[in-house]
Amino acid sequence: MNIEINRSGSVLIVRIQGELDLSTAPLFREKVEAELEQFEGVKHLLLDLEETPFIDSSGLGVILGRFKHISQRGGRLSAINVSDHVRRIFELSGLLKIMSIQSTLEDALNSLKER
Amino acid sequence: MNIEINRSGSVLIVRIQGELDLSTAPLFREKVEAELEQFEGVKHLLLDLEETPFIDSSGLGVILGRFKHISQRGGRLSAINVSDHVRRIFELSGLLKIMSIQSTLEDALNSLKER
Amino acid sequence: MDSNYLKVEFPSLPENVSLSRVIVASFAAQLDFTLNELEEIRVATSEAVSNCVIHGYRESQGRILLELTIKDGELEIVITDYGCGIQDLDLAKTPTYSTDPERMGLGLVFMESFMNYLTLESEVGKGTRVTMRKRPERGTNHDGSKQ
Amino acid sequence: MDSNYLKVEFPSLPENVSLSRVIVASFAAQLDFTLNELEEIRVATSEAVSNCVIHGYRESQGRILLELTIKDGELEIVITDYGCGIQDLDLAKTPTYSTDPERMGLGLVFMESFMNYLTLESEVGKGTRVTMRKRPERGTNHDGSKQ
Ligand SMILES: Nc1ncnc2c1ncn2[C@@H]1O[C@H](COP(=O)(O)OP(=O)(O)O)[C@@H](O)[C@H]1O
Ligand SMILES: Nc1ncnc2c1ncn2[C@@H]1O[C@H](COP(=O)(O)OP(=O)(O)O)[C@@H](O)[C@H]1O
Repeated sequence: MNIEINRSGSVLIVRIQGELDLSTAPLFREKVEAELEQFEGVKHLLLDLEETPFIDSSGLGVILGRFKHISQRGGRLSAINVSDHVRRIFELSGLLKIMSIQSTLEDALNSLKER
Repeated sequence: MNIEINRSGSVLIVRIQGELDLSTAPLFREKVEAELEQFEGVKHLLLDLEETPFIDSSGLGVILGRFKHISQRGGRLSAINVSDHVRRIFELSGLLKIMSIQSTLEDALNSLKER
Repeated sequence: MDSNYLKVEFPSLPENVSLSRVIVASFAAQLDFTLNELEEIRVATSEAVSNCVIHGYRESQGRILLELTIKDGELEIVITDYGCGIQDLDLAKTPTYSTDPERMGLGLVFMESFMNYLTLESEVGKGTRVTMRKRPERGTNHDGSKQ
Repeated sequence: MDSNYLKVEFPSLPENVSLSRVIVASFAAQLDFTLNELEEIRVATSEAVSNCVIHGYRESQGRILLELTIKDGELEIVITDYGCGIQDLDLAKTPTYSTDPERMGLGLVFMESFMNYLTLESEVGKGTRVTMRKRPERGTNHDGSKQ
């Protein structure tokens, strides 16, 4: 798995390339935490899951952990390019209550920067 | 694996969809033999390997067996859309001595119907 | 595919979780599962094997057994570790309950929702065994016979 | 990946040949093999497992053991059957020699060309074991150390 990170203002755009599970979750945590520490202006987290075919509860765990971190800064969590299967995992876990799924990068950025 | 068979004059065009190994070789043999029995005007065999990622020696064995059959009728063997890896298997096995690899379906049909 | 089996043993390394998903999905593909059902099987496997690695063996390393069977058109997955075991099975099965504050306590919930059958057996200090079964939805009538 | 192993047992069904390729390739991918090297490993595995099915057990059915190890950056594959065994090992290794007129006698040739190391052990009436090793070309210097 590989993690590609870009910033757009207060939004951290994280593109997960590969499967997010027990063995790859630590890399996600480290990379995202490093960015959050370095850039205090970053509030929101936008996950681009176009190249993420698989997420299990270990993956959900690190996503939730990062959400807890940004919500201390008043940040929110969005995802784009979510496959049907991954959407169902989000749904079942209740993560959809704290995460909004958007259709395009533009929509997601606009909705995150709104408030 | 699936086998798709078409005829063009004296040429039997066999498209192998999937891996050709010990478990799928019997289907290839049956389908091709059935055609050769039904259509005595068929002389040549043209393998379209666009959707054939894998062939091992069990696969080569059934191809060689069909070649022996058509060569009794004066037929020849060609292949198109051969991946680098499958080409190497053909090379190592010596099958290239009896099989010509062509770049396009047209080239292959022309060269087979030439004589 | 009438009947088949696959027995696998590997050490409790995080890298082997994805390997176990590949193995189970390729084996399961010998039955007529839809892509969606295969995804469900992949998640259930991932959760069970991850549990052996994280909870069963924690900081230590041990072996994990993955036993797959196809019988009468049904897939059975048995995943065994020889780790610390579970004190309270009912508590472990409670949704969102986890002994690890970093985790979501959803592993057993996913296994239960994605498979047709689940049992959890455990002995403290001896280890834990999860047994799961799943039958392809399509091609089976409600009495279990092939269409 | 420092070291890892995977032990697999399955019945000698033709369907399990492709399964064994998937398992070996996914395990081997933990080392830095190129796609081309992984293809070579797939062919070698396919040949060895097919031999157990066709020659080792012929019309009968038996179990096949597939043992994979990663150690010091090298992959080892050991494939064992408990079938009829081989009378004459030198003859068996001769290119194009086959006891089956329908086959090409190239299985052992492919295993030898695609892997760095091959041994064949057999006892008539007891079974046959093939041991193969391969090391990724890239990332290893000629003394075997990592670049
Ligand atoms: N193989 C196992 N060995 C020991 N304990 C386990 C095992 N599997 C599950 N458990 C216990 O059951 C609890 C719930 O498991 P689960 O629902 O998968 O959630 P999670 O893995 O997120 O904790 C775990 O926190 C753990 O205490
Ligand atoms: N596992 C095995 N059990 C019994 N005999 C074997 C086994 N593997 C190979 N042999 C013998 O060695 C011969 C050569 O094997 P191989 O080079 O793979 O070619 P092929 O499979 O085409 O015959 C086989 O024909 C068979 O007689």
